[in-house]
Amino acid sequence: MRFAFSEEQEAFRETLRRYFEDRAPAAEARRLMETPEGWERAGWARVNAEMGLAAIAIPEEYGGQGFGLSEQCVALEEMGRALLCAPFFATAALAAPAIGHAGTEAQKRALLPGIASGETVATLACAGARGRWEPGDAAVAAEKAGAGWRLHGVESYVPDGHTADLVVALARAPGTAGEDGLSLFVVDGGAAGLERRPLETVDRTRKLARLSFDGVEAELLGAEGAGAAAAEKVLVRAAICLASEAVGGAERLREDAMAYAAMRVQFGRSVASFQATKHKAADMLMDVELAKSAARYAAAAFDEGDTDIAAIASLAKAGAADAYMRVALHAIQIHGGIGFTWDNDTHLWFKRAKATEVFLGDSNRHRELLVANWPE
Amino acid sequence: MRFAFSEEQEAFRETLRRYFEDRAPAAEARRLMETPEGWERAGWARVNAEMGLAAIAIPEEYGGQGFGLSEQCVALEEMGRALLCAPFFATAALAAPAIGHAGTEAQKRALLPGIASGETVATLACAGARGRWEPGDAAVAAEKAGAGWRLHGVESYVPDGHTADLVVALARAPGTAGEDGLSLFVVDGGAAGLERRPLETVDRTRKLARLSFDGVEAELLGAEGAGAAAAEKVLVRAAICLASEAVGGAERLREDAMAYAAMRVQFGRSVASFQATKHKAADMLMDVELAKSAARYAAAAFDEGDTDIAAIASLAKAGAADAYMRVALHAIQIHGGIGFTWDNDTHLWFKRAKATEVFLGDSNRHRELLVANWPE
Amino acid sequence: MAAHNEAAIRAEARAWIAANWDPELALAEWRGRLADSGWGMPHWPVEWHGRGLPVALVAAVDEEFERAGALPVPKSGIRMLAAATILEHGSDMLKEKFLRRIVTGEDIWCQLFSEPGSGSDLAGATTRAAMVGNKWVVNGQKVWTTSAHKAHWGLLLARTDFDLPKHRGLSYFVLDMRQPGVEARPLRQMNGHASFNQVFLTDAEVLPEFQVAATGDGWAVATTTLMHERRAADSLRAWGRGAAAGRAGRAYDEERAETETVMAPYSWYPQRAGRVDLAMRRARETGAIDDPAVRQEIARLLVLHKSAEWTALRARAAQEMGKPQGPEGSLGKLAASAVARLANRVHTAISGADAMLAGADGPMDGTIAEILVSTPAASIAGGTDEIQKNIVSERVLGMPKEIRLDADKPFRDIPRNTVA
Amino acid sequence: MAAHNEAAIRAEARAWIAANWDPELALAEWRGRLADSGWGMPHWPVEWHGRGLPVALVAAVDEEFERAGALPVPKSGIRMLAAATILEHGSDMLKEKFLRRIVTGEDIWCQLFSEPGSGSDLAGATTRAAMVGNKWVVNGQKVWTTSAHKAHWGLLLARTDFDLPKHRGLSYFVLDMRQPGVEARPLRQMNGHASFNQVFLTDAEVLPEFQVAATGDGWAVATTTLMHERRAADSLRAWGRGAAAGRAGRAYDEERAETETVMAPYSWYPQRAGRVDLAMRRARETGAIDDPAVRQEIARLLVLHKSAEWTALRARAAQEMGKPQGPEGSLGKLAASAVARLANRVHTAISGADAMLAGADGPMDGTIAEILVSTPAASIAGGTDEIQKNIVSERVLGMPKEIRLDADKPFRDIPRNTVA
Repeated sequence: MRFAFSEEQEAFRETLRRYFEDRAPAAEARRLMETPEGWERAGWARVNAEMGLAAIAIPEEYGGQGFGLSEQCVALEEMGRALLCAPFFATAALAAPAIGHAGTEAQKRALLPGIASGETVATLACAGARGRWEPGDAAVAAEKAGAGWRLHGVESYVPDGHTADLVVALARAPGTAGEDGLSLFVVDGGAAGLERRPLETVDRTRKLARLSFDGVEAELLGAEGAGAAAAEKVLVRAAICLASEAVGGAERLREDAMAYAAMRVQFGRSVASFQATKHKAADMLMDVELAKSAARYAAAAFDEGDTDIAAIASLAKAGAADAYMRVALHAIQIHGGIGFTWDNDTHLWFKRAKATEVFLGDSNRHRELLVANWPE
Repeated sequence: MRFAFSEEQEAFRETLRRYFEDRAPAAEARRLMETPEGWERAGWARVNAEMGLAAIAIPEEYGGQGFGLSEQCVALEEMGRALLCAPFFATAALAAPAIGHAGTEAQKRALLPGIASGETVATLACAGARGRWEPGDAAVAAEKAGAGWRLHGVESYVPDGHTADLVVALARAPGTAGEDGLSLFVVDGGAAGLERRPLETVDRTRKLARLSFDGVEAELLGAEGAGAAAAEKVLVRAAICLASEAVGGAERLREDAMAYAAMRVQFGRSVASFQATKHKAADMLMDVELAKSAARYAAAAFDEGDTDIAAIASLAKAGAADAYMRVALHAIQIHGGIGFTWDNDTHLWFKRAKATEVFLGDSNRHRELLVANWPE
Repeated sequence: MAAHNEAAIRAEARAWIAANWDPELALAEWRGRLADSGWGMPHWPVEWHGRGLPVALVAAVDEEFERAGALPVPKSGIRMLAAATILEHGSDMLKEKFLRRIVTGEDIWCQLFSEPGSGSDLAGATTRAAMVGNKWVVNGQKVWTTSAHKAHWGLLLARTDFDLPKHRGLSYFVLDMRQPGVEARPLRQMNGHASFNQVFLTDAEVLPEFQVAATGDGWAVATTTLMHERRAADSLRAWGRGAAAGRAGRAYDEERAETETVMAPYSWYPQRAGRVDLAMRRARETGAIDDPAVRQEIARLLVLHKSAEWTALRARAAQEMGKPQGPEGSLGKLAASAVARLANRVHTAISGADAMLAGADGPMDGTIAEILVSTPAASIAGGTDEIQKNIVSERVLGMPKEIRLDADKPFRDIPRNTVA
Repeated sequence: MAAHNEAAIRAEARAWIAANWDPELALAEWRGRLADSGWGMPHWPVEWHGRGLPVALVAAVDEEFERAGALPVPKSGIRMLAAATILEHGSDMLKEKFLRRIVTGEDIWCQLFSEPGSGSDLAGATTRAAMVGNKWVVNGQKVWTTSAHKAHWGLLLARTDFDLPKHRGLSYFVLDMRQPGVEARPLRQMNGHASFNQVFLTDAEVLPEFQVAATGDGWAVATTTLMHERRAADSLRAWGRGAAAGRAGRAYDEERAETETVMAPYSWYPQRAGRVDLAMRRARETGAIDDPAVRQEIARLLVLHKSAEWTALRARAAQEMGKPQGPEGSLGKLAASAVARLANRVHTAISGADAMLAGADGPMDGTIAEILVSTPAASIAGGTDEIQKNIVSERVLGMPKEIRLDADKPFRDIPRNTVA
């Protein structure tokens, strides 16, 4: 039964919602999005101390809480709802799973506890040359250098890439092609030869960076040549995370638009009394609830080791990204001119929805993956 | 100026509309669609005697009226509006242009006058093996037999194929492939070895047939090997014809739906007073008017010899076919349960819209052609 | 009985089934036993062919029947709407006359609510019932009536007072369909099927004791019928694959035959829903799967379809966990209509020119053509998308109701449709 | 003059231009000549800086100016709305004071209609104008005002009576923007631009002679302004590529400078419309053209865009042939909004991950990003899609008007928005 949320999960959701309502209002997102980092060490430390966010899905033996993706996605729905400005996605949805899946026992023991505690902020660089998050596109070359490795090349669209303490990067061994010869590496955020340029983004609440590797010292993460498979698995999982975050954001937009329509009058009538508004509201509800079902189903399926998880994850991501954008457009429309102003909060979520359309691969690509991986 | 309809054109449109309202009401379509032929010699003869429909776009030297595609499309809009059950499309939009474009002077003199007068009902068989109307797909083989030719193979989806006096068929010379080795041929509808099986169709108001050629005697139409280019040109022109017919049908559906909504009351209010109905009405109007502009622009562009006509025709066809279906769905929806009944006329046009979606190639294909042929 | 112990109930049921069930029984005989013992409708009152069990325990009893392969009473169809309505509002005489026969399934029932002049607006019924001498005399026209031509009894909503506001002038009757004043004509749909009837009532007669509840209370009674309708519609789909499936024995054979008759008018319902199950298969068979544009459309359909399916699962899970019904529960119909609309497009794209062909010439012997001309009903039947969106926005989201101009006026002063 | 002979008018114009035009003139000086001769606004009355020509002949005069390279009076912008309104409803004193200055373009004007509390519902204005002593004293808040911070004069719609129904309690004023009671604050939009202002009116003063038409006639006057607004908006796009383009000479230089200032707030309008012109080019440059799914989306955009463009052509053709305006004329705004929405999707699909990047890091130096965050305004600005669809269905299709609850009641009894 993939929708049997336990009392604990529901309680966790409630706690987080109240917590973010209190600690991460839109005003806080507006403050942080104007900083070059986009988040603050102090706040990130506090949210982890108080809520243990980064630790949720990390096994207990590595200092985590040992929960599954379902629990992490409860948190992601709430973060998407609050538009929390924090390096959570990069650290807990991308880097930690990569280390957990690909790393050696020793590497997990060395790296995961710091991530779980929130001390180590990490990210994953694997968008590839075309920005399609296809491992075969890996844009960084790895060359053996004595006992270690050195990386050369450029990776872009790296979330929190300019502020991460630790960068997991996918790189290719010389003379290999396609999915062969790819490995994951761990690089220190401050390593020599690593240039990290923050990028100007449409969605200012999640910063992206361009990382140039110029002979940067790197540690092989896990087995050599196992990078493609590992990255695939991590990206499938991350697609479900992004879908969950989108569902939370879309629901917030839907609720705010409803609240606005209810208090706004036009031609002497509540805006909510116009059938056009009512039918938009029904469409938005359908978009949010269907996307929510898919995202939650996908998370549970992942936790149960469903063999069709690749298809299910792409379904959830494409569905949630498209729903998020449709809801965001309706939300602006229902607000009217006000909804197009900077001071109204709607655009903050609209821009996150815009980024969600293409981050980790756009809907066209995920629909292709869905059909390609469809069991029947 | 591609929208400067002359007084004559407008008068012609008005005359035809009144004529069809009087002679071709829906009841007449219902009667004819239940016959195996789908049309009647007598009626076809009368409409040509009184309106000269088949002759419109045939040059005067071949017994026609010598008008252009724009004038023929005025007639097609009105026929689509009336859902006229007649072999017009097969004869005047497919076969006649094929003969006019590919035939030798002698062949035009021999064949076109009979078509112009309405005595000869003709059609074109070139849907190809995959039913995509791509000349390269030609499914009939042509072999030299003494002075003449013999055809072997099967062509399907041939409009009025089982009732036509004359069949123009695209066929391939042995050992050729792609667009090479294709020629157009003229076959007598009653020729020996030609098996013509009427097909059961979703749209009963335009019959289709499957033609099996078993060594059928055929006359080469024009030059050998020029079939692909000729068929291309004829199909581009036919796409504009179909778009025009669709525009007329869509407008009829729109107007009938509006009339129904205006006289129907629900919850003590006119159905037309609900904002959902009003906004549907605006959407339908936009669909119809935009498709109308594209179809009329395309017809004028064809008459002016616009070099981008292939792209423009595909644009008009895809636009009109999609608009027709959207309008048909809205029309049924506005009628409610009544609109789903057999006795209500809406489904007659809905089914024509359904056939229009795929006849001469579906919208996905025409969108591909549009981009492929786009000038910029 | 005071407390109901599930284990005890199961044991009781098992024992009774062991003592009474025999697949070689005539179906009528077996259902007779179910009616007399109360095991057929265990949640009905003891005095009316039930055992007074709480609804929560019915599932347990059903499981015992299933385990034993014993045929349950079909819990669906109009007859069950009749039972629910009569149980709640009917006189003892009506209960006496009908409830047992409903359990045994001797009679066919139909519902006479919708009228040509009032589509989604059931309370706008204009069929008139007037007391003439000592009988109600009914005149008017009903529509969208399933099995009216075969029915023995009809659940009739008629107007007994045109001077009261629309919801207050209605009354509810059980109409004898086998009388001269009742004429049922088949109503053909655009897909060629005739699943419904029009019913013409001309001086049709109803004895006073066949009225359900008091004059003017018709709308309240009709609401009860409608409440049960959705549930019935759901279980209807289940009916086909019932306990009888693939089993040998007289009772099984007789129920299979009955099921076939009952299900016949609904043979096109799967096509109306769009047959998403066929999409990938057809795409592979036709080679359309190689067309990237078609793949995109198929994927869109799968996203919508599975998300809707999972939303239904989520609603059921919440229900089973005893949580308050969330919004996800009210979207099924709208989602189904969106799926059907998209499925039509997908099957058209997959079939290409073949989408023009029907019957034996059409893909899958006409099944695809039936999809193409049936899905438009998905956004109309059982409440149009527009009505559904109003309901969702008003009841789920608490938005203002549509402005109505017909609530308080005398019905005769409200503009209404004239039907040819 | 009685009959107007086009050839004669052209000759007259040519002669006057030859005698007066000199590209080295100061712009103000040249426009002064246009105002005094009446050749600047030839369709205006002779007594008010015009020549009383029929509107039909204005095009001919414009052509003569074009041929000679002589700068015409910019026929757009709020100042022309002011002129049209004052000409139709203003007193001679107002005409005397303003019309010449409008032709010469000495003043900047702004429009004070919209309010935070009444978006599409202009007649719902709550800004209050009360006669205190011998002056009107205005208090309230206006919004969506272009150039308010630079304007000398504002066209003000304010409520002078809260006891009359909403459309009857309004009056119209020309407000001096350079006074202590008027504060203009920039209103930043989600795309970062601040094309508009909010205007706070705190005991702002208007002398009685600056009222346009009688107290209570404000809505009628505002309607005149609004009628001319659409036309102005259209020609505004033309303003940029004016006669001055690429020519040397003092007058040209001065107009170019003026144009730049006037057009500055509108630099993002092309992006708001979706920049369809970039789609194919970008698709080829990025290689997205090789993706069949993207090709489908581009094709859908081209179908919609060209069909809309040709619909506008068709409307103009009908107009030029003197035919009655058909429905095609009223769909431009709705079509443009559909194009913009689709274009946003297409540019996103073409740009892929780059769609996340803005400014110098974004495709085309941020132009694509500006499209992505600007198109939502296309379905709102100048009347939302919902309002447009109401207008089309009511005025073009003759469907019933929305039920209004605010038509006849005293304005103070109508529910309205409270603005923080």
